[in-house]
Amino acid sequence: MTEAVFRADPPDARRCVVLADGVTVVYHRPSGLTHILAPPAPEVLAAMSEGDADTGTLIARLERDHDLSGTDDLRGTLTARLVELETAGLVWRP
Amino acid sequence: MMTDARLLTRALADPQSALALDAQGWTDLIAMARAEQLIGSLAHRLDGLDLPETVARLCDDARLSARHARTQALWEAEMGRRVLASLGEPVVLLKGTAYVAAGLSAGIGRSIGDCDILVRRGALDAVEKALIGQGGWEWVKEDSYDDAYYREHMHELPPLIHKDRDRMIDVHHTVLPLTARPTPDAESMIAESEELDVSDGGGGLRVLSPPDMICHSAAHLFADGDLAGGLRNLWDIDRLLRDFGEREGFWNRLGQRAELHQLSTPVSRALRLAEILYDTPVDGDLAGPGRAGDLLYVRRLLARDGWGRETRKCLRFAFYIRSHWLRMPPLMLAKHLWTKWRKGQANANGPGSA
Amino acid sequence: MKHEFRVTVGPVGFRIGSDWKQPLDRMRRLYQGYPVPDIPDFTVRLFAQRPWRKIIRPSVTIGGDYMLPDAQPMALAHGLLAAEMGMNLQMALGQRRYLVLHASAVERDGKALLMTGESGAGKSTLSALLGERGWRFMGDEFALVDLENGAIHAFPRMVSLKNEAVALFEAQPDRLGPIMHITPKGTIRHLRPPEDAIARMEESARPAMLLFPRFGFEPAVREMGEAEVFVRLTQASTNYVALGEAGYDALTTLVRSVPTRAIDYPDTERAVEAVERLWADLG
Amino acid sequence: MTEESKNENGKDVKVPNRRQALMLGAAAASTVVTVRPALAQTAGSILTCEIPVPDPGNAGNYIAPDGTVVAPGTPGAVPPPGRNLAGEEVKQALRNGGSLPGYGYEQSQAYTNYIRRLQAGQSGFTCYASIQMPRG
Repeated sequence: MTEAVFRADPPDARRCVVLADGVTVVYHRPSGLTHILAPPAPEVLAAMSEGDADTGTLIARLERDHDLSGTDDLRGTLTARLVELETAGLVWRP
Repeated sequence: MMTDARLLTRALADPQSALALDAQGWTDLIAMARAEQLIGSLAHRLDGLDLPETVARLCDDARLSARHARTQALWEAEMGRRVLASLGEPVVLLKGTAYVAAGLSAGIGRSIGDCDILVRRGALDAVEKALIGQGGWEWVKEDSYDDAYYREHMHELPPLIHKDRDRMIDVHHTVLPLTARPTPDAESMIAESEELDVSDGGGGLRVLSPPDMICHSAAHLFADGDLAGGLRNLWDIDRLLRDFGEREGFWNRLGQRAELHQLSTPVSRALRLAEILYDTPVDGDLAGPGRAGDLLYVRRLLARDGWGRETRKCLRFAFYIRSHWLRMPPLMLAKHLWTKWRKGQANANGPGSA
Repeated sequence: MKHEFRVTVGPVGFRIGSDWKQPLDRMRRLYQGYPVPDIPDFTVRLFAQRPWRKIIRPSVTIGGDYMLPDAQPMALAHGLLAAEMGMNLQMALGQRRYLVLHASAVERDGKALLMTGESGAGKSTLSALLGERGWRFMGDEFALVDLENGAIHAFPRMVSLKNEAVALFEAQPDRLGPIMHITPKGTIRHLRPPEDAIARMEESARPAMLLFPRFGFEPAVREMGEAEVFVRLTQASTNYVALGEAGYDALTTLVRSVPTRAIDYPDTERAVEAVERLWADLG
Repeated sequence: MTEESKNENGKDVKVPNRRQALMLGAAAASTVVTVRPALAQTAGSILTCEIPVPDPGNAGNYIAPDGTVVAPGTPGAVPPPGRNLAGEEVKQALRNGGSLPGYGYEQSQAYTNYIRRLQAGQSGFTCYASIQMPRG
């Protein structure tokens, strides 16, 4: 369950605008829905677009580009983000 | 002579004919097309013709709306698929969603409401649990779980609405109410259904076979209320028949399936009406000879004026009574009409003006 | 239908049919001089649900190209309001050419000031007042954002003055419709926009400032984060979701390019002052 | 622009010079909000809706305490309200469990139970659905 693999649409399935207060407004073409994403959801989504990933792979990708040392429960937090993105339809289990 | 929706059916069947309209004619045509939920289909038929400026603009807008409807419908189906995939049950898309998902002409410009899916009766509980448990759907009404009426008499679960997207899904296990007299073989429809092309992760959804699609559409044309939305349903049938009619053995198969589903009469009538109103090429043997009643159906289907209003109230009411006759066993119907008559509430205006 | 009236407001043509003459006569008087469309964008129908309701306690049902089921009929005395609501309904449900914002708008030097907020916030009254004081009135209910270039199109229908605001314009009876008491929206009186607003209704304007006014509070001006503005505008728009990507483009552009403030004010005079001051600073 | 090419400061993140701190926050914190159509609110501000009890097809019949439609005079059932109920008053009654203006407790219970049982396609269903819709 915790090691479920997730998939995201390719980057061109989305339009993203970053607003002045750091929030990203995403237009998701397959659904026609607009989502408002607060960090780290946009970064997670971007990392997921590189290819299917479980939480471990996702952590590796994020650590490559970001300093994650400020978070204790990396796995639990990122799994929660993935489930949230899954509910919104931005990632799914293939 | 009052205008009727012949204006609309003619424009759909032969878009060139609309070019002769004056400003008032266009105004009437647009109001009718909107009222019959055919504006998107009409806009696509008129695309590329030399239209008055306002009409061209309204058609652009209607095509944009239809594109949005298509995106939303496909997305609801996809979200349903993601939740139901693990059940390993066939999930068959119905009506508008099926037409756009299968890339059929009937889907072009079509307005699409709820997402309708057909599953095996034995799978209902699991489907219901998955949609509510993981999918984020919820009953439109709190007490639906105990809603014996739906479960015992209807052909679908009580409606579910998605809590974030505000979109409804109707889960059917047969295609007509259980109290209706024709009893189409839903299990066989599922067995003969066809899997949609598997694109990236899109596998697992199905649509009815071409003959069953016609059967289902015809069943709905005549079983739904007082033929409300009939011109749109019949336009679906026209488009489907044009897509399938040339296929090897299609008409034969349609005849067989209609018989199996106890839908031979509605299917034949649908073919005749489509031919009359939309010039649909149909198989003469299957359509059968015209019947006197056909003209009443035509008059009822065309009962719409240039303001988009329903006309021919008495005829509409007759069809309303008839629709109850079809839906209820005779004893139930007699009871129902008796109560109405006793209360003296029946009036030519009241019901059916949904 | 028995009676018909047509009118073009801004870029949108309407045809209104009615079972009764009275509401349309009132419209004819207030909308005198507005253009008349030969092919309207939308049809509105005012009709009696039952034939006898044309005469006995007549009640007006609002219908048209786009309708809401279960709509509550209105008294014939409120027929003018019913017609206006019917037009609003078509815009809210059917408009796909523009991003429709529930906002009032006024213009000066080719630049538009938009005012939005919950109903009762005073955006309508404020726009009407500014329209008398050197601004061009563009509309009190809907601002139409062009999906191609982001310009604001005017939609100067009758101003719907509510409750206390009715008294502000009593000196100009020629421009006023009948007083309608106890409507679903309280006491309502319609006001014909200023003549220049009607004459120039085809002129669009660049959006230059967006305000969220709030009536009945101590004067205050508050900056707003872009995310808050974005979310509030999606909820102030009747067709944002339906427009898909085009709506997304128009709204994100608007939010990122137009300075926005929330302003509180205790009375309309102070509001006008605050608007002028902000306009001088930001507009 | 896509999120691959820009981060929140508009700078390139694909090949970062130094890794930027990314605070993941708490697991329970919500980071995704979906924009909903504002139609119901708009519709509410434009029109008010109402619910006939019972539906016109059953006019004249009584309402049993559980909300079912029964023959006139059925013991325990109440007569219909005689007017359509406004969406707003129904909403209040459903929310607070109180009575509908102008009707006693038993009548109000029967009517609200009837309304709870409305099915899609029946008169008043859309109105009921719109006042039920949770809005956030």
